[in-house]
Amino acid sequence: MNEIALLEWVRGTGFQIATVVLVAGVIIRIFEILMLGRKKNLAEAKGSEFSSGMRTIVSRSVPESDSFKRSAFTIVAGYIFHIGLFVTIFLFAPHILLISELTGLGWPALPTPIVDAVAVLSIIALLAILVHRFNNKILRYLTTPGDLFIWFVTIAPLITGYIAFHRIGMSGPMLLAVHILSVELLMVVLPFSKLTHVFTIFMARWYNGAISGYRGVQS
Amino acid sequence: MSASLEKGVNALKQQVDSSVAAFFSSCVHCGMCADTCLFQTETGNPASTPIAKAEPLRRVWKSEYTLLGRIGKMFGLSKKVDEKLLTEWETMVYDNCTLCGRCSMVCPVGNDIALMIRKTREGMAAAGHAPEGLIGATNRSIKIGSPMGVKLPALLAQIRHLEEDTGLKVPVDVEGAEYMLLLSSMEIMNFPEFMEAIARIFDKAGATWTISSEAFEATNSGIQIGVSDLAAELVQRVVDAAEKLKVKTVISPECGHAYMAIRWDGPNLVGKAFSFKVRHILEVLDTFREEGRLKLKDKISEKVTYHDPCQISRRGGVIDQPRRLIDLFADDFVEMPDAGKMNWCCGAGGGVSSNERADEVRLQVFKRKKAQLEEVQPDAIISACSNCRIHIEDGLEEYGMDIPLMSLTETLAEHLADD
Amino acid sequence: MDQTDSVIHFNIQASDQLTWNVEPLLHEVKHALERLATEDETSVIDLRSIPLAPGEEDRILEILGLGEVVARLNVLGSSDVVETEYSGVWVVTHYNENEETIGRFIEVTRMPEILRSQAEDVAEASERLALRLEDEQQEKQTSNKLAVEK
Amino acid sequence: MASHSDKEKTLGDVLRSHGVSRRSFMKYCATTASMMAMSPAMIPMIAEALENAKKPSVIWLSFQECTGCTESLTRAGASTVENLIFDSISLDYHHTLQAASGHRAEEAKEEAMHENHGKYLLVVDGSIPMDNPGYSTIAGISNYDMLMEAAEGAAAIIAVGTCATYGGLPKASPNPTGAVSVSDLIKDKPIINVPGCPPIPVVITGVLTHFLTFGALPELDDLGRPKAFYGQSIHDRCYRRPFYDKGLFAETFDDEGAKAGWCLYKLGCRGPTTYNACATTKWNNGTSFPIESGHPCLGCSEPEFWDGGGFYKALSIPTADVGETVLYTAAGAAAAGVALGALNRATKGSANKAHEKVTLEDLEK
Repeated sequence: MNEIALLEWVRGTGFQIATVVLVAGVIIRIFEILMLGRKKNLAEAKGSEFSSGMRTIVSRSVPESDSFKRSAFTIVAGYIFHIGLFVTIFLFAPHILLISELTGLGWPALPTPIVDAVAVLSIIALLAILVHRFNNKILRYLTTPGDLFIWFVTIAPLITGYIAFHRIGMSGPMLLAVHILSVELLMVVLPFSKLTHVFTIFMARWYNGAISGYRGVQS
Repeated sequence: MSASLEKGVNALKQQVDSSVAAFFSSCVHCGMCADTCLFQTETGNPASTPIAKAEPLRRVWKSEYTLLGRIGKMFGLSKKVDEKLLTEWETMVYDNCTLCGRCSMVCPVGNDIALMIRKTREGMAAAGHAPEGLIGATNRSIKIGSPMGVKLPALLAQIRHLEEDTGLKVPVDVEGAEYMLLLSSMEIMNFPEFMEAIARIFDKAGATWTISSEAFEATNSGIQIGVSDLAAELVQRVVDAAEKLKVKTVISPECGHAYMAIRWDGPNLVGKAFSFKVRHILEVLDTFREEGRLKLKDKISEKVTYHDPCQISRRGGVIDQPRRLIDLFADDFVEMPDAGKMNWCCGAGGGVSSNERADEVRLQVFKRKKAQLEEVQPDAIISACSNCRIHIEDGLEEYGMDIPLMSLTETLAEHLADD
Repeated sequence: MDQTDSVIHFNIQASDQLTWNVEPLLHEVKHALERLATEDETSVIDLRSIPLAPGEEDRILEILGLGEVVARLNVLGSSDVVETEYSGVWVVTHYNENEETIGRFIEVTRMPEILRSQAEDVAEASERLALRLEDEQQEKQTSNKLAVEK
Repeated sequence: MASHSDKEKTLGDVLRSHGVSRRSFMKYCATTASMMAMSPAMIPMIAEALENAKKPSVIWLSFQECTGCTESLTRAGASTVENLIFDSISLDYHHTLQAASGHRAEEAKEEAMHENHGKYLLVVDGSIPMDNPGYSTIAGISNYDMLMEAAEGAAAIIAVGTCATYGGLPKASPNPTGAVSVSDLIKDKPIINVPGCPPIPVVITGVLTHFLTFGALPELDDLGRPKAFYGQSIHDRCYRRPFYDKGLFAETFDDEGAKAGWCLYKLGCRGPTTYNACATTKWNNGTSFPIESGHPCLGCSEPEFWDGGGFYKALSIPTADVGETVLYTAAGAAAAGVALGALNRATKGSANKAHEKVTLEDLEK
């Protein structure tokens, strides 16, 4: 297979497979989780489940001050790479083209040099996170081989995207093919790994807020 | 698989619901929960990381309730819950967690980790992996009616003493009273002043109240050990008594988990909404204050601080009431850092105080409270949980500190206006 | 460039620096000129090897300007060899038979090589001239002969 | 066509006898070096090598093609020297260009092949049909047979145009003739691929010049293309690249961005994945190249460019039409999700059923 054929495969069949797995996986996981259901709370309510849940979905993005002091690195590095992923995925012109082609939705892109700088920052943040994971006693204890795999799956599109944009090391089609392939890997892995937090975070935060809010405490 | 292990795994299967599934699906192993847990910050033990404590429940969720886990199980690849795991995890789940729920407030993906550990205990207990101390307490609760083995005659004796000493009346089994008071065994045996305080305040406020001779115990060891069946049995006793006496409101006394047990878990355990209300004593007192039925004669000048019992404030929703009440009698009130819903646990809740095996670690983690107290330098500490109170006194003694501890209700009673 | 007129020009002004290659290139010329002055080292820059936007090449030529020497060569179509305002900086432009540009170089030298008479051509020219003179002589002899015969 | 008396002379001799001056020759060397992206410092070396090179023999075979490649070459407006070297001196057989026809033409080919066995260059344009040899024949000989015969004695083969290099249009889906490229068939000869539809003409003469200058094939990339011409992508050499870097794109062919000459990425430009010299060599004698004329690069010199999705779809857009797939997937997944959810409920239901009241005895184990 020459590199153009590989590029055509990842833009065609490969993308199709990845999309199918992603869409199917996300839907299956959502049913799998939500259909388990939750018992109705029979205690007299002191607050609203729904609105507290919705509030927590937002408020949990702002770290509580004591834990910010204690987990500053995790929070700052985490924020950088999450914002970085958002910017590089959703505000880079070629990506918006892809999204608008698939969904019909489009929005203005950020200037490319900004996206580029953000990508570099994200890569640095993710590398630092990996180092931190190995150096921190607690994280070493928690870390599974799966975590390292997911770290790789997350940083790969950033790195391949960066070198594809700057055209380092490989031919254009190969760079693009490898980049798209790395994204397809991410798409396939997402629904079946801890990356599910991309969508289950909304459920988890809502439940947290609802459970707490029912008792009159905004979590 | 032994019969008891099977029972434990089955109990874990029962505990998984959509919230648990969403929580486990979302965990990214960021480790932030560790930084919020005093059992981790004060011991440095990575195994004390809150989310790691729910590992048995996670394994059951993964292999029973996820597509990938099901496939893995088919090929024998899933991680199993076995005796070894439960033995290893027992000390983490019971000795090194007070279910304080601080982690649940911080987890960036929103996992209610305390709930997950609470659910894990259901499986541990059913599999026979609960600590001796808690088993004993549960045994006494079910068989005698109190975890400390306090029987009705002992209570009646205390009431008699009280009535003789003060001339106040403590109503027992009065049908149609507005309030039915529950008491923790500690309050009966160690802090009888509490009952006296109630009698004074309710007398002044003109509220009718009673104690049931059939269900006076507020604590619920079934909740702490994690056996819903037994917890339900204990709750049912209170429900029966309250219905029999036709009271409007059941009062949970100054005890954290007792409030959680009867206020929030109770109806769900017995599977029926209550026909009466449940209120914490601080909520009742705050209502009296609001209605002008609680008048004080003087204020104290000492610098006081308030220790939030986790199950009453963070997990129970009673946060502002104690502060409003303290304002009635204290001029110099200072908050500890992270007060309110982010308060640090004393280190002995969630059954830890009943578990002798955890004596060492609970004193070790008290260092957090100690540090907070050192920062604030109060002349006195006010709290609203007998369990916190006993443990803090223990801790202060251990670390050679001398700060008096006061019950909020009792302090209010001491400063009641005479009119 | 003659034929740029036929190219769609969009809205680009000659001063728009699209590729940012104009200035670095002129700096390169400056350094080459310094080397020529101090070490007598010559340099050639192929303008085709550098991506330039429409108008940028004109901009470069405009800055270099027109100097003292303008030569037109008639070789396989024509070629222009022009010394710029800056002595030692030459612009050599090759055209094909249709007067279309097929190459443009900036040469930093005292004399572009192509302007010199080439050894081979000189050798061939002297042969050719000798032959020509022989022819002339022969012709003269022949006509003399004829005159004598007359 | 080359006259036989030229055969033993050096190229320098031949050129001089055609009245080409040294200056002309130097001009040719300079422009050739420029086109081959060689450093101007190499011009004297090229000149000397060419001067002393032996006259080459070139045989050109055309198979399933449109003659566009030949058109491109003959319209090249190349210098006289170029024409002399390629057309007049070297080309022994080219059935479109040669004067001879019929048997005479075939004889000329046979003769050239025989006399220069092992030394001639074979140029091929067009793809070779493999489904049925009758799809394309010359003088009754199938393309395949003719190629194999001519290739046998060739020093090297230059596959010209996208058809000869990658199969091109004839090979585009559904490939009705079973078309294949030269390199699909020949494995034991050096092959230089000069893809493009059509290829840039000077690349052909450039390769020839290189072969004569250095006595060897130029350096090739992994698709067999001369790196001198195909070493950099259109994108990397494009004068509109700064707009790409800044994120300034034409959205349509007639918007302000298009008029301002912004990057054509969004209009489907294949520049980033296309390796060719258009951006520097340019077309129509250096007039411009497609992007300069406001049209995105089609990627005509890359494999399978006909089947690589719409020309006007940006590179980041998948070629697969996933819209419908997603719809079916979502429906299927919803059904599977409901089934799995029901399975989960059943698991939990049976756990609830299996539940035996936990007693004090259980705690003691």
